[in-house]
Amino acid sequence: MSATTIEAPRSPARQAPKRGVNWEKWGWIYMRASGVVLVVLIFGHLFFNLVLGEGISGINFGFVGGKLADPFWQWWDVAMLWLALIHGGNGMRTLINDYATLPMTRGVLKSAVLAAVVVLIVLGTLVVFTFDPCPPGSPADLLPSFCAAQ
Amino acid sequence: MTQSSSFDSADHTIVDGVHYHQFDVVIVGAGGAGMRAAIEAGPHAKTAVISKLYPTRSHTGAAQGGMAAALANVEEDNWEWHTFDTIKGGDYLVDQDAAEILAKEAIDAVLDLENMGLPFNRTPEGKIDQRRFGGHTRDHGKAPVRRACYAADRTGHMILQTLYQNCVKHGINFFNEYYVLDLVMTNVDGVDQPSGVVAYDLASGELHVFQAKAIIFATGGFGKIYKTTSNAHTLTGDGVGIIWRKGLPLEDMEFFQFHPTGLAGLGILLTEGARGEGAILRNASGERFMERYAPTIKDLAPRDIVARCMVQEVAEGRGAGPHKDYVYLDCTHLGAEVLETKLPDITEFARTYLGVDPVTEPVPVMPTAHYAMGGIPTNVAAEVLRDNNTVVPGLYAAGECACVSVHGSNRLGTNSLLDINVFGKRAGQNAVEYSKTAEFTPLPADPAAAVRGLIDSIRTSTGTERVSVLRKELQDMMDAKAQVFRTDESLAEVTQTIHGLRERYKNVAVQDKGHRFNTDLLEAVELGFLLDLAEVVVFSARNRKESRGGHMRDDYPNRDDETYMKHTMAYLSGDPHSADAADHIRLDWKPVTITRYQPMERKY
Amino acid sequence: MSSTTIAADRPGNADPAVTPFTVTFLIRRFDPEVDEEPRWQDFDVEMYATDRVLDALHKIKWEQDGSLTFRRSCAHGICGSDAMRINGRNRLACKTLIKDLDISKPIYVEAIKGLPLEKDLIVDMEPFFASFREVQPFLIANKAPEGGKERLQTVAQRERFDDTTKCILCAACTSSCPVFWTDGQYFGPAAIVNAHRFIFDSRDEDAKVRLDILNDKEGVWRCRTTFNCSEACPRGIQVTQAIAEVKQAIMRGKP
Amino acid sequence: MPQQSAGTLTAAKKTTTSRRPAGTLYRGREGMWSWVLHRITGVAIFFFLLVHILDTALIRVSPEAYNVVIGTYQTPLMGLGEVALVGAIVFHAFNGLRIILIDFWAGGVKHQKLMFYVVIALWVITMLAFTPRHLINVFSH
Ligand SMILES: Cc1cc2nc3c(=O)[nH]c(=O)nc-3n(C[C@H](O)[C@H](O)[C@H](O)COP(=O)(O)OP(=O)(O)OC[C@H]3O[C@@H](n4cnc5c(N)ncnc54)[C@H](O)[C@@H]3O)c2cc1C
Ligand code: HEM
Ligand code: SF4
Ligand code: F3S
Ligand code: FES
Repeated sequence: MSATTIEAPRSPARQAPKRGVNWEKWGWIYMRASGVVLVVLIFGHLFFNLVLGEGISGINFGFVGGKLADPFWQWWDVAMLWLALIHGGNGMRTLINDYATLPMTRGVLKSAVLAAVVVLIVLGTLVVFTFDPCPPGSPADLLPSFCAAQ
Repeated sequence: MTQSSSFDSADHTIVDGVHYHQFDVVIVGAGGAGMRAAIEAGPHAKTAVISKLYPTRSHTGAAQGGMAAALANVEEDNWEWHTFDTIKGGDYLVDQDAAEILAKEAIDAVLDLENMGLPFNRTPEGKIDQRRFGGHTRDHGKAPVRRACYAADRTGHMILQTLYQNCVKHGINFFNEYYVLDLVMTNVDGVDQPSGVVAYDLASGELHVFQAKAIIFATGGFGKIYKTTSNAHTLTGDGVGIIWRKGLPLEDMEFFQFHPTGLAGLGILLTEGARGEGAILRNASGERFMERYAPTIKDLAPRDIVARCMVQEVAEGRGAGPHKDYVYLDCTHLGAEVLETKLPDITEFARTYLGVDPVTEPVPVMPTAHYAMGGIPTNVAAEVLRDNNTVVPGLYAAGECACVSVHGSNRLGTNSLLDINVFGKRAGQNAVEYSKTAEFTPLPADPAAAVRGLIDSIRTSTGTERVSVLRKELQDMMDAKAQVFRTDESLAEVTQTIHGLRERYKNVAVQDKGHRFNTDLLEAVELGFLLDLAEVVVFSARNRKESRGGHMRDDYPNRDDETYMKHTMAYLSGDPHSADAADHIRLDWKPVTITRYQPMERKY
Repeated sequence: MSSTTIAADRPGNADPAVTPFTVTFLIRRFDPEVDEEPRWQDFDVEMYATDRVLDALHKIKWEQDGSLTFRRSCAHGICGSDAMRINGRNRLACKTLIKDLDISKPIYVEAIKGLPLEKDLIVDMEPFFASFREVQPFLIANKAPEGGKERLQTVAQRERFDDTTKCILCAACTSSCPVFWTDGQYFGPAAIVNAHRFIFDSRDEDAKVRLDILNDKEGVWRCRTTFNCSEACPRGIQVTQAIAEVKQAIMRGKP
Repeated sequence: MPQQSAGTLTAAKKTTTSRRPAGTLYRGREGMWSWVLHRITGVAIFFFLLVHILDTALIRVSPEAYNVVIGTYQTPLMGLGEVALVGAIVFHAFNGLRIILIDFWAGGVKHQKLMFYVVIALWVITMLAFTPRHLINVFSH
C-alpha cells in the first residue's frame, strides 16, 4: 500500500528571515511590558501633580524642584521618561510604516522621530540628575522651602 | 493575469493577438479530479491547469458527507463488499471491472489524502473515522456499514483545500479564470487528433491556445440544466458540451441523480451523512415512511429510491407545509452535540436559509438535481473513447464530467469523491506516461477561429433575447418534465421547448460589450452548452423505455434487462438546429462489463 | 434558478415574507474600459425577506443591467467567491439575507477594500493568494507513516486546529483589516489562519519555518487586534484568536 | 485578425487596473473603533510628551523661566486642554491594558467587547473623579 510520496516544497518566495534579534517581536513585547509599568508611573505622576494638594495651580519651580530633589521621584521620572519616549517613539514608527508608503518619506519621518526621542531622553535625563533645586541667586520665594535651611 | 506561480511571458508567443502556449499535459478544470491529476502530472511533465474558477472555488468544496473506502477502521469491511454495493447501487448498469478498481484503489486514495494532510475526523485510537452512508452495506446487503471517511460535513471542502495546498507545494501552473471553450482537433491521416485547447481569459478577454501532448478534461457536472439543484451556478457542463460538439460520444446521459435532501425550494444540499448519523425522513403526519419502502435499511436506501419515495409521498397528498409539497428531515433526536460537531455546516444552512433550527425542528426537504452519472465515456485508464472501443489518443477525462462507468444508473453517496481521486490520479499518471513518448500534434491554422467566431457573434449580436429568460425557461421545464419521474409525453414536451429555445438562442444578445471580465458574455456561452446537454439528456431518456436507477419512467415502471442492460452512447450527427432531435442525435448502445455479479432484483 | 425562487415556493415563511417589497441597492460600479473613477449607481429590485443579496445582484444582472459584474459560484457560502462590502461591512453576498438588513435605507454594495479594483465588484485576488502561498500552506511531514497507513492523530490533536481548517479563502477577513488597507504588505489574517492550520497540526514537522515566516516584518506583529477579521469571517473562524495563538507560539519558539 | 475580435485587446489595460477602492467608511465594531481611538490618543500623547519634556527641562535654566511657562498651563483654556489630555491618557492606558489582556490572557479574545465597555466605564468613572477636582483647582485661582 504505497501512498504518493511528496517531494520537497519549492523554496518560499519570500525568504524566511534570518535568525537573530527580531525587532518586530521585541518591539511588540516592549510595548506591552512598558505599557503595564507606564500605567503605574503615569497615573502616580498625574495623581501627585494634578489631584493632590492644589493640583495644577500648585505647580511651580518650588513644587517640581522639591520633588526632584528626592531620589525616589528622580528615578520615577527618569523611568517614565525612558519608557514613555521609547514606547511612544516605537508607536510612531508603526504609524509611519502604516501610512507613509514612499520609502523617502518613511525614512525622513522615522529619522525625525528617532532624533526627537534620543535628544529628549538625553536632555531629560541630564536635567533630572544635574539640576540644582536651590540655584544660588534666585529669589527665595520661588524655591522649595528646604532651600532656606541651607 | 491570474495564474499562480511560475508562468512568465517568455513561455508563450502572441500571434495575431492570440497567445500560444505549449505544455506536455494540460488539465482543464481545477476541482478535485483536475487537481488530483495535476499532483501526479506536475512533478513529471510540464503541466498547466486551466480553470474557469479559482481552484478553491470549485464545487468539489461543496461536498459534505464523506468519501467511501473499505478501511475497516471501525468495523469489518472489505473492498469486495464495496464493489458489490456500488454495482447494486447503480442498478447493475455499472461496468464491474471499473467498480472493482474503484473499490480496491479507494483505500490508497484515502491514505494518499491523509498523507497529504487532509484532516479527517478520528476514532478514539487516532485512526480515520468512518460513518454510515446510503447503500453501503456489510456482506452484500445485510446491514449498513461504516465506510465513509469524513471530516465533519466538510469532506469535499477539505479534499479541495488539501489538493490545492499540495498543488501549491508542487508549484503547479494555474491559469485561473480562463474558460476553455474549445478542443482543437487536427486531422492527421484522416483521423481527428486532439492537439490543444482554446481558452478565453476572463480578465482581459484575450484568447489563449494551449498546445498539449495530453489533455485531461475534469470540468465537473452540469446540474444547471435544472432549476432546483445542489450544483453551483458555474456548473454548466462546458467540458462535456465541448466534447459533444466535437462529435465525440456521451454515455448514459439520461441518468441524473436527484438527491433526496435538498432544502425545500432552494436545492441547497443537506448531506446524506445526516441520515448516516441517524436522521429520519417523515411525512406530514410524522410517519417514518421509508420503513414502508425499504424495510431493511430504511432511510439509508440509495438516493434514487429515497428520492422517488419522497416524491411519491407528496404526490399522494402526504406532503407537509402550506402547499403539502415537501417532507421533513428530522434530526431533533440527534441532539445539539452531534449536530454541532459532526454536521455543523448543514445545521447552519438550515438556520441561515430557511430559518429552521434542526436541533429543535424538522427541516423541510425535497429532492434536488445533484449529480450526472453520465458524461464523457472513458475506459479504466481514463482515456476518452471515440466509440465503444477506440480511444482518442492523448485525451483523458476524469471526475463528474466523465463516465467510466462506476456509477451506472445511480451513484452511491461518497463514491464520487472517491471517483475523482481514483480516476483523477489515473488520468494524471497516464497522461504523463503518454506525454513522455508522444510528439506534439501540430495545430491547424488559426486554431482559435471557432471560438473567436462564437464570442464575436454573441458580443456583436443585436438580437432581442435575454440569456436569463431562455435559461429560466429551460430550467423550469427540466424541473417540471424531466425530473425524478418522466414519461414519453413529458420528455417530448421538453424536446419541443429546447428546440424553440435553441432557435431563440440564435437571437440572444448581451448588454456588456466590453472585453474585461465580461461575465455577461460567458453566461451566454454557457447557456449554449446547457441547451446542448439538456437535449441529450432528454433525448437519451426518451429512448430508454424502462425504469432503472436515477431514470424513472412512469410509463415504463420496470427494469428491463432484456432490452436495456446496456449503456446509451449519444453522438452529435447533424445540425443541432434541426427541428427533430433524431435528425442530429444518433443513439447507439455499448455493452455493460459484467464480471462477478449477475443482475438481480434490487431490494433493500 | 434556485436563487430567484419566489418565496411562495418556500416553506417556513412567515406571512410578511410572501409579499415582495422594493429594495434600493446602491452599487459602486467601475468599468475599467470607460471609467476613470468608480461611481455609484442605484437599482430598485423587488425582493422577498428570505432572498439574499446575491439574488438581488442576479436580478439586476439578469433583468436590468447585464454589465453588472461580480463573482459567484456555489450560492451557499462554501466557495468563497462573493465577498463584498455590504452596508460597509465585508460579507458573502450569498449569505446575507435581506431580512437582516435595514431596507428603509438603500443597501450599499461595493468591492472589498485593499485589493486592486478590476471591475464593479471584482478585485484582483492575486496579491491575496500570493500571501497565502508564502506561508507554506501544506503539510510538511518527512517521516513515512507507519505500515504505509494513515498517520495517527488523536481526537484532541485534531480538535486543536479544527477552527482554521474551515477557511474558504474568501478574503473577507484580509480585506477588512485596517492594517492591510494601509500598504497591502501585511500578510493578512487569511494567510495567518492558513499557517495556523498547519502550525498546530500534530502531523506537521515544519511549524518552525512558518513561525519564522510570520515573525517577519509584515507578519503577525502587524496585527493590531482590531477584530474586523473575526467579525467578517463568514465561516465563523475565530481569526483573531488564531493570530494570538501564532503570536504565543512564536514567543514560545514552538507550537 | 480583425480588429474587433475577442483576441485583440484595447491598449489601456495597465493604466486603468490597479486602483484602490475608497467608497464608504468601513463599519467596524468595538475592536476597530477602540483601535482608532488608541491610535489617535497615542499620537496625541506623544506630541504632548515632546513639549512637556522641553518645558520641564526649563527647571534647569532658571526658576523664573520655568514658572513663566508653567503659568501658561494654569490658564482656564489650558485647564480644559488638560482635561482632554488626561482623558486621552486614561483611555489609552485602560485600553492598552485591554489589548495586553487580549494578547496574554486566555479569555481575552472572547471577552474583548465586554472589556471595551469596561474600559469606557472605567474611563467615565476616572474622568468624573478627576474633572471636577481639576477644574476647581484651575478656576479657583
Ligand atoms: C452539494 C454537493 C454535495 C456532495 N457531496 C458528496 C459527498 O458527500 N460525497 C461524494 O462522494 N460526492 C459528493 N458530491 C459529488 C462530488 O462532490 C462531485 O461530483 C465532485 O466533487 C466533482 O468533482 P470534479 O473535480 O469532477 O468537478 P468540480 O469540482 O465541479 O470542478 C470542476 C472544475 O472544472 C472547471 N471548469 C468547468 N468548466 C470549465 C471550462 N469551460 N474551462 C475551464 N475550467 C472549467 C471549474 O472551474 C472547476 O475547477 C456532492 C456534490 C454536491 C453538489
Ligand atoms: C499609560 C500607559 C500606557 C499603556 C498601558 C500603553 C499601552 C500601549 C499598547 C499595549 C500599545 C500597543 C498597541 C498595539 O500594538 O496594538 C500602545 C501603542 C502606542 N502607545 Fe501606548 N501605552 C501607554 C502610554 C503611552 C504614552 C505615554 C504614549 C506617548 C508617548 C503612548 C503612545 C503610544 C503610541 C503612539 C502607540 C502606537 C499606536 C498604534 O500603533 O496604533 N502610549 N500603547
Ligand atoms: S479566515 Fe474566514 S474570512 Fe478569512 S479567508 Fe478564511 S473564510 Fe474568509
Ligand atoms: S482585522 Fe487586522 S488588525 Fe488583526 S485582528 Fe484582524 S488582523
Ligand atoms: S457564491 Fe460561493 S460563497 Fe457565495
